[in-house]
Amino acid sequence: MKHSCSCKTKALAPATVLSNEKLGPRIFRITLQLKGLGAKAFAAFKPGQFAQFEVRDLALPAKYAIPADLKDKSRKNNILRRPFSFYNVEVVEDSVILRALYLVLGAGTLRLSTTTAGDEISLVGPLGNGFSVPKNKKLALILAGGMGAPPLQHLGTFLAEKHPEIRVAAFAGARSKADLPFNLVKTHAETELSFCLEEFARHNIESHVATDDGSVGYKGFVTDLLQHWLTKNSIDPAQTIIYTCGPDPMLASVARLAASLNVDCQVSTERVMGCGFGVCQSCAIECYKPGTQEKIYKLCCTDGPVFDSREVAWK
Amino acid sequence: MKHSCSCKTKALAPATVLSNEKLGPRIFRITLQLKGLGAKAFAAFKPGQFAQFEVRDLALPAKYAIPADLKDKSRKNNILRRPFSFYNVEVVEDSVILRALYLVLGAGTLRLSTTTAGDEISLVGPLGNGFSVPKNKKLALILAGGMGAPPLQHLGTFLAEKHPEIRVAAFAGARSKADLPFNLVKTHAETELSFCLEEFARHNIESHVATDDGSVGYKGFVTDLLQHWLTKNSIDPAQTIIYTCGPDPMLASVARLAASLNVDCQVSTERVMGCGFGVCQSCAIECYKPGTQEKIYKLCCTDGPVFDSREVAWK
Amino acid sequence: MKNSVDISVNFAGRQLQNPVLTASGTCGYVDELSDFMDVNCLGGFITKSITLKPRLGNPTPRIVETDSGMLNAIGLANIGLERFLSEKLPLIEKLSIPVYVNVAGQTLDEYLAVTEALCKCKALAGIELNISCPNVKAGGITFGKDPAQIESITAQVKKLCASKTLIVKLTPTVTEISDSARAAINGGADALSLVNTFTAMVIDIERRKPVLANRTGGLSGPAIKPMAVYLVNKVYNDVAKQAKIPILGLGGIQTGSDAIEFILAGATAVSIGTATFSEPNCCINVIEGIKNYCLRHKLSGVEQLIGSVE
Amino acid sequence: MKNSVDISVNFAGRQLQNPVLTASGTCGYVDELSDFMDVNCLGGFITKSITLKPRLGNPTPRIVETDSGMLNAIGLANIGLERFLSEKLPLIEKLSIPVYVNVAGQTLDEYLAVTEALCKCKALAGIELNISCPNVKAGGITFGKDPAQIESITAQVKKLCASKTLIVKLTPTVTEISDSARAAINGGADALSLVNTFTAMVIDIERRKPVLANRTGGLSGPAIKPMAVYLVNKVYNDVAKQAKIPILGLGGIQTGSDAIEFILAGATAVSIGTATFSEPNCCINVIEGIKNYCLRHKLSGVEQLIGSVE
Ligand SMILES: Cc1cc2nc3c(=O)[nH]c(=O)nc-3n(C[C@H](O)[C@H](O)[C@H](O)COP(=O)(O)OP(=O)(O)OC[C@H]3O[C@@H](n4cnc5c(N)ncnc54)[C@H](O)[C@@H]3O)c2cc1C
Ligand SMILES: Cc1cc2nc3c(=O)[nH]c(=O)nc-3n(C[C@H](O)[C@H](O)[C@H](O)COP(=O)(O)OP(=O)(O)OC[C@H]3O[C@@H](n4cnc5c(N)ncnc54)[C@H](O)[C@@H]3O)c2cc1C
Ligand SMILES: Cc1cc2nc3c(=O)[nH]c(=O)nc-3n(C[C@H](O)[C@H](O)[C@H](O)COP(=O)(O)O)c2cc1C
Ligand SMILES: Cc1cc2nc3c(=O)[nH]c(=O)nc-3n(C[C@H](O)[C@H](O)[C@H](O)COP(=O)(O)O)c2cc1C
Ligand code: FES
Ligand code: FES
Repeated sequence: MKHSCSCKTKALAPATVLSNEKLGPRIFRITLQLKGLGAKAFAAFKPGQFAQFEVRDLALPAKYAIPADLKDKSRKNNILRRPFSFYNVEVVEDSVILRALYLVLGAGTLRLSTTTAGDEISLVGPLGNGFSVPKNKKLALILAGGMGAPPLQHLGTFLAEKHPEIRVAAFAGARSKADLPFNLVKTHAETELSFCLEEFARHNIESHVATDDGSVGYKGFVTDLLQHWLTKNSIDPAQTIIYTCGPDPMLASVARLAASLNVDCQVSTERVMGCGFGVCQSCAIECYKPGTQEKIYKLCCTDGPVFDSREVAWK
Repeated sequence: MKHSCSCKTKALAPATVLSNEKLGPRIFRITLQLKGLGAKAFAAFKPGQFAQFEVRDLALPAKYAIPADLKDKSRKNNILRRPFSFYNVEVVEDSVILRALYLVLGAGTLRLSTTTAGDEISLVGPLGNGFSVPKNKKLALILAGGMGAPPLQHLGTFLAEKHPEIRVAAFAGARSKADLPFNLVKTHAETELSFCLEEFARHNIESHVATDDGSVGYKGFVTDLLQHWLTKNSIDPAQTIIYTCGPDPMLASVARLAASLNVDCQVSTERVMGCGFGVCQSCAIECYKPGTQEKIYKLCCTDGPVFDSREVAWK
Repeated sequence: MKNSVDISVNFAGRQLQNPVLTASGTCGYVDELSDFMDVNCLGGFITKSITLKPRLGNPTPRIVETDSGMLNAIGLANIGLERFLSEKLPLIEKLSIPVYVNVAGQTLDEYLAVTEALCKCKALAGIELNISCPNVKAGGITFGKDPAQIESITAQVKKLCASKTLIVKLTPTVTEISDSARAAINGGADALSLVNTFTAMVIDIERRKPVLANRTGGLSGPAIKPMAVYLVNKVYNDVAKQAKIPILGLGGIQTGSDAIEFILAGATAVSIGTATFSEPNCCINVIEGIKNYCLRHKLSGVEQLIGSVE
Repeated sequence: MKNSVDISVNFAGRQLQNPVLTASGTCGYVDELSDFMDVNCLGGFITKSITLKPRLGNPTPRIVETDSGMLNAIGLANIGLERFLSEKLPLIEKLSIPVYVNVAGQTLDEYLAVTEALCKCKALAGIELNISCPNVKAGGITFGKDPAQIESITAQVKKLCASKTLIVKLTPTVTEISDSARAAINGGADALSLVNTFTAMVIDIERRKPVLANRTGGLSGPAIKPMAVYLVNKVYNDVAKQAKIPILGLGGIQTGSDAIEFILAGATAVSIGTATFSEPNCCINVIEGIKNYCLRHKLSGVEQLIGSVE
């Protein structure tokens, strides 16, 4: 809850859309470019941080192109920004290139989905704390659930580049193959886990896939997949850390698993956000007062979105 | 005020943008295509009728591209449609092509200005009564003021094609050359009126230009230009009709001139419109009860937008 | 999945084929929207306000768009009782759906005179008493802000239309809407309609004058929906549920989802106002949307939804 | 054209360098927005509501977006008086602009205790009395709906802060806001702030539950602006002008034009709330917008505009 830093680390800046592609029925990938002050601020963007996108002035898709279940939702005139993570942030000369994946869920993301190269979107960021890498870790286990993937992909790249001393293994779960926001690559291993993720493989990070319906990879939850992996790999709890992002129930079960393994665990959470920078108090997240069982609220946007899994009072 | 016709003459239909070009600093030309039911209804579109455009779901221009004086206005989330006339309506096979000119004045027209080929815009129309051609007319004098031009251009084409018995002369006025929504063509006549309008010339309609600042054509009001023309051309009042569209003060002065000449005159009016089809009562226009000096309100959208100039109680 | 469902509702003793009606002042007298929809497909029709004498209404501008809403100060422009009876009633007689005439006035006597005349018309299902119009100098909302006056005018009107449904339309701009509702019910209202518009103002900063010739107007449209839903839910819980008096909910409804929101909050039926201006067939789309919701949720009808928000 | 203009205003005896302040609960305690703007450029700062003890606030979800607006039911989450004094006051002391602390409470005693403590702080210009929060079970709005209670609480608070500016923040959800205003003025208010949020509700139709954990919330943002402008104008004309009590106008302001609209309606200064969430430097843009308007209209300042709508 400390807000005493007076140096300007955040920017309100226009970004130019370089591309916005439809990857699946409701999944899009957007690439943005920042220059000037925006580039300056976002150059320091850390994995797990996020930005607030202005969507209010963007067009909706044509009526016939709006999925039936979103038609009524699409009638809302938005005023608030929408928070998104990035799976890749790259400094290219004097500009910063941001890459995000997003799921179309309502009016805001429908609006975002109509932008095309050359359009301008106003961003506020970088926001939030981001993941941190505690000293003396030798193994990082990354668990991504559904659209929790982007910040963890960013983290994977970051660890591969900046922390070669850390071995990384990634586990991605989704409802089914179509919901997996990664490129699947067939591996040579002839097991039920014979797919890995191109995004991690690229950095020589081993990766594994689980789907609820078994349409690809392990059939079951990503936590079960991790436990399966643990039967074959021995870890030193003190030198291991789990990073995870996904729906709350998954985070809670990863937190329980981490606690049972006595392994550090950082969870990246999501809450409905009015501002993203600590002034509206909308994104409260129930936590324990350090060292007690007393419940307090922290702010997902400024205290988080990344928390130590022991801090959060899971439902 | 009769609404007893139960045949469906109006449609609520999506139109496809074929093109949307910037002609001047704030003037755009948009071309739309209707198919199916929309085409069916608009095939009967008469000069002077209009359509209601849905603008709420369209994008605003990027912030830097919004003129300073419209920045604050652009923050409004629209819900109402916006009324526009067409300068050309063409049936092409099973589709109808509509061509409009519009001035960017606020949030709605800013939104319209961002549409590009392939976009969809919802239209309601044809609305209003349109101009009519009384029997036994031999001369039609068309007076266009500023953005009142489009319906009169449409009328000019209509008269040339459907009423060869009527001689037409067109007079267009604007604040200055840049505000004139027509293509100027140099004529051979070496007078101060040495420009005519390509849109009318194309149909062998003589045309004349006036600007308040004299930047092109006659320096002064378009009514003065007409009076100037009348000094050189003799007319038979009973066989003459004036058609006009433009700002209210201009319409009032044309109405006075017509009355003094004892010539029939149809004025196309504009009012802020909530619906466009007679249910909201927002577009009231003060008129005289036929044959009396008693004032009543008529509706611009259904009783008009075209009125006999004697009906309207000018301010 | 089944593809049809019965969404009829019992509204003050009358079965409506669906819970969607027009809102007064936004859909004309009867057939103005027939180019865009078949009026006989509606749950019911509520006419523009009728006064004893024709009213020209206020000078223009009479409306101004606001963020996700609009102000109107039409000033009850209408053709008056006499022309309504001679010109509109014959058209109403041809309709198969219940029609409620919205009644307004400047004095109690005017309300009573209009009610008396209308209640003689067999073709009418009832009247909607407008004691909540913010845009006229006398009458209208002045009756609707004080519970004692609400009760008294309702009782006197009800005496004259005992055989017809009396809907009382309340203004939302009071400290305690449940007091207004209770007063109307005590006076004999068969149903409540809420809400009318919220008084508001837009200033033209260049001319330094109010945009509307009437200075102020009533705010309607999506902007007011969350307030209207709250007020419907409050009146339902505080008063209407126990008194078994149905609520006609309105304020910013654009979609089937919006209508369901009002029904969950406690409305038995809903009215579509401002949305008709941009989408003249909105009522029909809302009816379809309600049906789809029921099918998707495997409901046998909408009545079980009324007031069922937890 | 000149390119600078003095837009300072006299607000309850204190000269503000410009008429733009933050709105309580939307801009933090003091420096949270300093990444986006220089707080010392504002006309003044109004803090988040402070209560005697820290408050966790309501369970989540606490906000939901609506058409051109949002509901909040934060429930006055705040760090409490003690931490405010120890952690925030030192930062406030470094500011060069007047800071007003918004005070809330569940009981009269709580209001008085917080006021008493704050009024000892030299660095504070005054307090804004929040008797209009719709999102807490006890206190808040319950004091603010009844003129007698408004007058009484204002008088008791004023006794404790005689040397400071007392702004009383009114709720718009009353039948007659001028009665509230009169009561506050009779109680000794030095300024009025209007409006707080409008009570409202959004229902999640899939879960058939209110979206907000608190069921209802307060509507803010552009959706409410025309109602807020009306209420400011009404209070100005009915009460404030004659009593020479300045109004702090707020509700949906996003632009310089919006601020001018409130000033023309009768506000001496304005606050920016919800707009800060999407545009964290909104206050600065509004200040620029006001300056540009004055330059364009060749005005020597803004004070001549106050209440000057025809
Ligand atoms: C820190 C952070 C990072 C995020 N990163 C990404 C990302 O990289 N990619 C991505 O696709 N999405 C991400 N999200 C979620 C994204 O912000 C929401 O999907 C988006 O705001 C929905 O906007 P909408 O207007 O389309 O839908 P709305 O109409 O606002 O909501 C549609 C549905 O989504 C739910 N929803 C809305 N906001 C959130 C939220 N913040 N968290 C969870 N559910 C929500 C609503 O309850 C509703 O059911 C992130 C959220 C946070 C807080
Ligand atoms: C029957 C009819 C036909 C029209 N045809 C055309 C046309 O062919 N081309 C064209 O450019 N415009 C035409 N207009 C005007 C056009 O509808 C408005 O310019 C448009 O609605 C402005 O929308 P906006 O949201 O951009 O501006 P707003 O923010 O709504 O308004 C901006 C400014 O324009 C003024 N204004 C708004 N609506 C009208 C109106 N209906 N009449 C006059 N002034 C208005 C406002 O008072 C304000 O000062 C027509 C209007 C009518 C009634
Ligand atoms: C242009 C207009 C005219 C209206 N006229 C009337 C009227 O004559 N009588 C009445 O009771 N309500 C009238 N209303 C109020 C509506 O019936 C309705 O209560 C209100 O607009 C809220 O619903 P909405 O948001 O769906 O429009 C009018 C509303 C508008 C916008
Ligand atoms: C998230 C949020 C929190 C608020 N908290 C407070 C508060 O603590 N005290 C208070 O007096 N008003 C509070 N308000 C009300 C605002 O100060 C303001 O009166 C209202 O939002 C209308 O202004 P706006 O439309 O500019 O936001 C809050 C508003 C919002 C949106
Ligand atoms: S989103 Fe506003 S405080 Fe976190
Ligand atoms: S615009 Fe609605 S009646 Fe004319």
